[in-house]
Amino acid sequence: MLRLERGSAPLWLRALLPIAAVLITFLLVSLAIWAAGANPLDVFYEMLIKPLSKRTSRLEILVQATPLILTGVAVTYAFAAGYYNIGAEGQLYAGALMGALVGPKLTSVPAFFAIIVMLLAGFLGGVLWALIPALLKVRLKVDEVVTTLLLNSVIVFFISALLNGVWRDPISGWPRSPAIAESAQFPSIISRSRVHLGFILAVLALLSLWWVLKRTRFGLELRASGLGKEAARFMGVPVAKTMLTAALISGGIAGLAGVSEVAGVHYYLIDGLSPGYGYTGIIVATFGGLQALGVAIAGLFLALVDTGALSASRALGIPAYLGDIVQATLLIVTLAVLLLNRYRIVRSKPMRKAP
Amino acid sequence: MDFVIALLGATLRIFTPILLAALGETLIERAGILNLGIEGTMLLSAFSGFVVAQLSGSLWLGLSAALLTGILLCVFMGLLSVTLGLNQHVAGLGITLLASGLALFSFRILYGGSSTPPSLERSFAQLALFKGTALEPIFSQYGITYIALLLVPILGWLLMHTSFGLRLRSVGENPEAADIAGLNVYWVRYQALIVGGALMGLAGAYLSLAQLGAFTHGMVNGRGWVAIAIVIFGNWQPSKVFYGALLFGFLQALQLRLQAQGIPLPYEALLALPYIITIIILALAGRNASYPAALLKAYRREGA
Amino acid sequence: KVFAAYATAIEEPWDGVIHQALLAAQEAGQISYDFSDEIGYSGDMERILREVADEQAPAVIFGDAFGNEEAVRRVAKDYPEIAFVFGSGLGPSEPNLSVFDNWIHEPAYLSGLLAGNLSKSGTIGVVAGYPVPEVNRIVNAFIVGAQEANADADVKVTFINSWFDPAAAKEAALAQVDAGADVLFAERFGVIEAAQEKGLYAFGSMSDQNGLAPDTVVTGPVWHMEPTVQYIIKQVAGGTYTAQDLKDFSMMAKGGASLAPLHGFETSLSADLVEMLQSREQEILTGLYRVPINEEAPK
Amino acid sequence: MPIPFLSIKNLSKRFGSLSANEAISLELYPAEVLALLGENGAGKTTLTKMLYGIYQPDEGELILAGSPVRFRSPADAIRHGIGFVSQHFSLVPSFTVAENVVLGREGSALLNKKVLNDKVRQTAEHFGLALDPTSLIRDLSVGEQQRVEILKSLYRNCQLLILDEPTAVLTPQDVDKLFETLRNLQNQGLSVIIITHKLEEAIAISQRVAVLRLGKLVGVEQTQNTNAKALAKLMVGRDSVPVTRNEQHHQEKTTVLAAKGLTVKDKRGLTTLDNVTLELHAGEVLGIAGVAGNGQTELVDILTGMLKPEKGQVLLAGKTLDLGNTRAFEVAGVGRIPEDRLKGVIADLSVAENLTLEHIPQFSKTGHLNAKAIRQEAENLITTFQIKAKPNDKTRTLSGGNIQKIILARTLSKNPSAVIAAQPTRGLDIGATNFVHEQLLAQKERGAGVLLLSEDLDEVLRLSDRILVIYGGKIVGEFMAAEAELETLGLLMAGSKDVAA
Ligand SMILES: Nc1ncnc2c1ncn2[C@@H]1O[C@H](COP(=O)(O)OP(=O)(O)OP(=O)(O)O)[C@@H](O)[C@H]1O
Ligand SMILES: Nc1ncnc2c1ncn2[C@@H]1O[C@H](COP(=O)(O)OP(=O)(O)OP(=O)(O)O)[C@@H](O)[C@H]1O
Ligand SMILES: [Mg+2]
Ligand SMILES: [Mg+2]
Repeated sequence: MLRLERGSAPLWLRALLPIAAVLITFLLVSLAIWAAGANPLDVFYEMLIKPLSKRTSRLEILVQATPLILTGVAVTYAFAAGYYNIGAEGQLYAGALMGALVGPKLTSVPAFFAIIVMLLAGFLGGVLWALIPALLKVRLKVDEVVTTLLLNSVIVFFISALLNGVWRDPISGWPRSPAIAESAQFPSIISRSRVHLGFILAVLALLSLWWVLKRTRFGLELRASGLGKEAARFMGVPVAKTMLTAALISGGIAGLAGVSEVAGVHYYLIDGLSPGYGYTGIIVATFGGLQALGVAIAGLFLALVDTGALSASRALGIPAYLGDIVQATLLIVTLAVLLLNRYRIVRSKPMRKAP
Repeated sequence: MDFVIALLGATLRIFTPILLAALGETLIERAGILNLGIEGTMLLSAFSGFVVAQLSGSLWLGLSAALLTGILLCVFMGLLSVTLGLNQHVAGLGITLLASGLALFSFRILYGGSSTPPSLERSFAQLALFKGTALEPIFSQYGITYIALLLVPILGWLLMHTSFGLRLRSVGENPEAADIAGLNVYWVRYQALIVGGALMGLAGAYLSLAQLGAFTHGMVNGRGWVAIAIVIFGNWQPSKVFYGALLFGFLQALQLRLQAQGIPLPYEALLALPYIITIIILALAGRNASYPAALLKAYRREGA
Repeated sequence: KVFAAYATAIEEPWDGVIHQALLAAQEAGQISYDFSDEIGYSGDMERILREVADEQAPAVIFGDAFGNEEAVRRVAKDYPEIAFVFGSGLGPSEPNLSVFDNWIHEPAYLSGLLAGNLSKSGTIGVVAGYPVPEVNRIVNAFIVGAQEANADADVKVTFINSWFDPAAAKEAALAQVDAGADVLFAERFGVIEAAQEKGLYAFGSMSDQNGLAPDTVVTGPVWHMEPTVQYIIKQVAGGTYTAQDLKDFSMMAKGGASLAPLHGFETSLSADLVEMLQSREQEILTGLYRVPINEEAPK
Repeated sequence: MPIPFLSIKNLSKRFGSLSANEAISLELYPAEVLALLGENGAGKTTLTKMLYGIYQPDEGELILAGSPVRFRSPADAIRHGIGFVSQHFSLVPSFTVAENVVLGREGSALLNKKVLNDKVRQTAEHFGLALDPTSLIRDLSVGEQQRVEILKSLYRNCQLLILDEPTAVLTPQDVDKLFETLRNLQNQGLSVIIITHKLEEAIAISQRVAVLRLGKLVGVEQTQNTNAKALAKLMVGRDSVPVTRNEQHHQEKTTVLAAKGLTVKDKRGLTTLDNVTLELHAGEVLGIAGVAGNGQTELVDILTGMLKPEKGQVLLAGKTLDLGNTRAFEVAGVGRIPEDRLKGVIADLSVAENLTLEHIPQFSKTGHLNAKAIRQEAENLITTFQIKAKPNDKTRTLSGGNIQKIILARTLSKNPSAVIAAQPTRGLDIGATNFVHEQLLAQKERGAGVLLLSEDLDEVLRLSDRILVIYGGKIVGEFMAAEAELETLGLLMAGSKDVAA
């Protein structure tokens, strides 16, 4: 008889699990596709294969992956430290807001410095917005899940008030902030594409994540705090400080995601700048197993799903909401399948009755 | 005076779905589960209620479908968080994403993107109490509002004065003790999810079957997140949750009514107020906030 | 071959009107039509447009550029052989980006005229989404009409600050009713339900919404994209397409805007009123009367 | 021979490779008290948890009143008349006594508080348990909470009551009260299984004694036919309990670690540690003897840097330490072995990481980890301390003994001047225990001061040069180990006041 037992799953199984999650997800999603009157295989082809077959779409995946990787990295920093930052969305907006505040004023600044100022502004915005719940958590033990979630709504209201109030574009009347200076715009890094500096930022964020978690003392202390607070403290880790720092880094990187959308894609701040990148970041981080390589893969994969779902919906006439369904199913299935990570399969004798 | 009376009537209309959702969430959280799936649950319930009511021509069937949808989604939450023991935040967010996606996906398939929202021939009618008195404008509400109001003391009583409530609270405070006492912790948690899910379904039904008799995008528009804030605001007690929902409904109603009077307002500030108040309350209560002790913790019998 | 790219869901009335017109053209066998909706404002618009331009090379791409203005203009510049026809608050761009908008202020004015006559209390309620120019000019025209009918008319305007939240819209309308309004103009969904509940007259917007509540919805400004679509099809087929402002094709004179049919209200309204309305309509159609355009936020 | 109430047949339970219970067969009769004896880790708790449906046996069966039964959950066991009071109470602190007692057995859907309180009060009175049904659990003393636990089982009409180490946390008076209650229950026809480490207690209360060793049942005796010595022999599998005392008296009196006036209050404001002052000398093992729950945990927490006391200070070689700062303690040279070894390692980090995290500044001069040095260190320690693991293994996969070795290795290899060893051998088998003892004695030889806190009095006697007795949060006695009399120690540990120390 085969039986599951606690312990670590063997490596081959751990490697296979994400793939299994993807397969199961597609099996489940096929039901929805079939209900929409399309052939699931066609849909998966349009969604996952076709976008990879052309240069433009491949590069577009990188554009889409930029905010996803950044928020994924942001969430990973926090989650790995045992700080459940659900507020990457709000921190992203905070970064975008700072970018939009500073950006228009940089007209006479050389591009190099202007961009650095933008990055600092975005990072700072995210840090500031992350500071409130992080301090509440560390000082007063207020649950961060709830406060970060609530603060997401607060900043969206705040930005909406700005956009519909003092910032309303006087020419088009559309609610948007003044455009940032040209020198503050992120340059495109691949010719004839929209891939902008933000993508390099995302890659750097990934490298920082890998390096910090795997190679630095702070990273080890961060993981220790996340995996066992009390034991970490026993071993001399300054848990509260580590967690606070992780929360702020997380906020800062989410802020970078925001400023990168402002400076790399739109050049101004709008309502609905983010279709929930901060929340998708949670999916990216979870699906990526809170590791740099995993986050990279998850970010690219979800970007593929995002872009592919729109393309598939266009090509085959299925509602674009398919993308949401795929992402949600993938998240849930991944979580469930990853449970197996903690088990190993053992052969055991069947239950014997006493003589 | 008329302004105040009408304002209170509007407050009740606005607060009903939020109160119902928050009461459902209260029950579920008291049993130890944070259900962030509430926003999606409300939307899919509103949708399924609407579709069934339209296809069958029966509002009551629609209502049942909405309740059932709420229940099923919460049971699904239970499958993920109680049975499989997955991280509750992520499972809840996943359910919101999934349920919203399913609602809008099916809406498109069934109604083909019609640009006037499909609506029902007839939706639930209002029931006026205190007819002919000054209070009539306050108490001209849909039946579901009265149910919601009644549910406040009923749930308070249920939690504190019935064996169901005792058991429910015990699995939220110390599931191990409940297990040792011979309770089936999982089943008690599922019961909380079922009742809570029904309330969330009812909240969705209120929107599509009573208040509007129609379905469109943006039906729920963040009311689920508000409900979660209100549960904390209300310190996990139905009576205080009631006040929280009332405050929110009041601010929202006030905002719309003052606009109608031509008084310009920073409406965003009023809308953000409940969130900010909740955070302040949390900060003040700090570690004394009476979180159910086992909130967010999946129960596993050791060594089993 | 025609493609359309919508930032919002096609259930949203603005994009819905374009979608319906293109569907009709497809049904009539004039075009083959594909679309993408819910594209949002987060940078997907540019990608979708480029993908479509590269892969399908449609003759025309319709869409709305609100919130995606720069993206649309950038792509249009890169694909001069495709006709880009977009809803926009700004002007056309050479060589190939034409703009249109819902210039339904004329029927909105007519609706206001009727509303002002129908209101006994002299108070009229308007519930709208956001105070953006597209919305403002409709609301302002409605107010002009209402105040022409009744110089003392008090028109209350509420913005719900959301494109979709029917429950809030309904509540806003009820607030206006309590503030004395007895006729409502429903720029957003949810208002008609309030009017119906209170037994008041309401005016729909964007499409003929009488079907939602036949005894309640008197009429309302309706936008027709068909003239625009037909004009573009002809131009493109004839190879004469140029970038232009297609404003006129969304106005009453060219059939791009109209007052929704009265659906039997002709009989219940006073004959004088109906006659006055028709003559004013005629004046607009013949250019004798110009409805003022005011895009400032009302009040 | 009366008919057994419950027959245990060939019950086995494995945890991974470890056989916690092996083919245990035992009969339980009505109206008897059976004592279950065995060293730490012998499998006593495991056996009783199977009887209560918390663990599922891997093999074997239970026969109740002649027919086989399976308990898939505590609910099944309760239904069949089994009651269980675990060592760690499972009560809801925010509920009243009555609510805890009736939970799951409310009788009706509606809770009539008055009726239930009366019912609970009656049951309590009937069995002679003094309790107020309306008080909140969180306001009760440990002894009272235990009574609530017993009442819970009695309220469910249990026929067999299992108590896992009920006396470990009780004052002598409370133990007397408990035994009185148990006799009373026995007279009413109940069977009782009581787990204890104390032979005298077993002899005092039971009719029969069952002894477990290394998961096997090694003997069942009529209590009247046996004595403490024979039982001890059965338990450890040796002829006599060799309390080989430490003969070497250390001479020097250099104080390495001094604690002054340590005072701690718990959440309820009760003093759990009361003005404790002690000095640890170089080259000695100072044992702290006491029944669990008398302030040891607080003392250890302060001395390991985990807890900041209300009052008092800790000095190492004359210098005050920053209280509540674990890093400061480690840096100053306090070697720390935590009470619960799972609070000393992080199960999901690798062995190498757990071996170095405590000294991480040494392995990262610039903030960048020196991976080579870490690996080197890990390999060295693994060899020196005979840890059965590879540096990259997840610590979760190690056995208890090997986890304990990780902790020893990383602290002792740094030659600390003082070692705080709390429960260093709890749950370890004999081999591992000996290894730990050798290591601690080696530290002493080296000249370090070793503070040993253990619930195992034998261990304290065997290793210590000097012994302090802690009771009620106070140091109540001091002895040179060689001169300490077991009886006096026992009395002091039990809080008896008529002993001149
Ligand atoms: N859940 C578990 N998983 C793995 N091993 C376990 C588990 N519970 C107990 N063990 C192991 O089984 C063995 C027997 O443990 P048990 O708790 O039954 O001993 P005990 O006789 O009650 O000891 P003590 O006197 O310390 O309470 C020990 O080696 C213990 O480490
Ligand atoms: N709480 C637990 N949860 C899961 N597995 C456990 C637990 N405790 C022990 N194990 C596993 O059970 C096995 C036996 O554990 P145990 O600590 O009793 O080892 P042991 O054989 O007594 O070794 P040692 O002599 O080193 O203590 C180990 O492989 C360990 O991984
Ligand atoms: Mg035990
Ligand atoms: Mg062991």
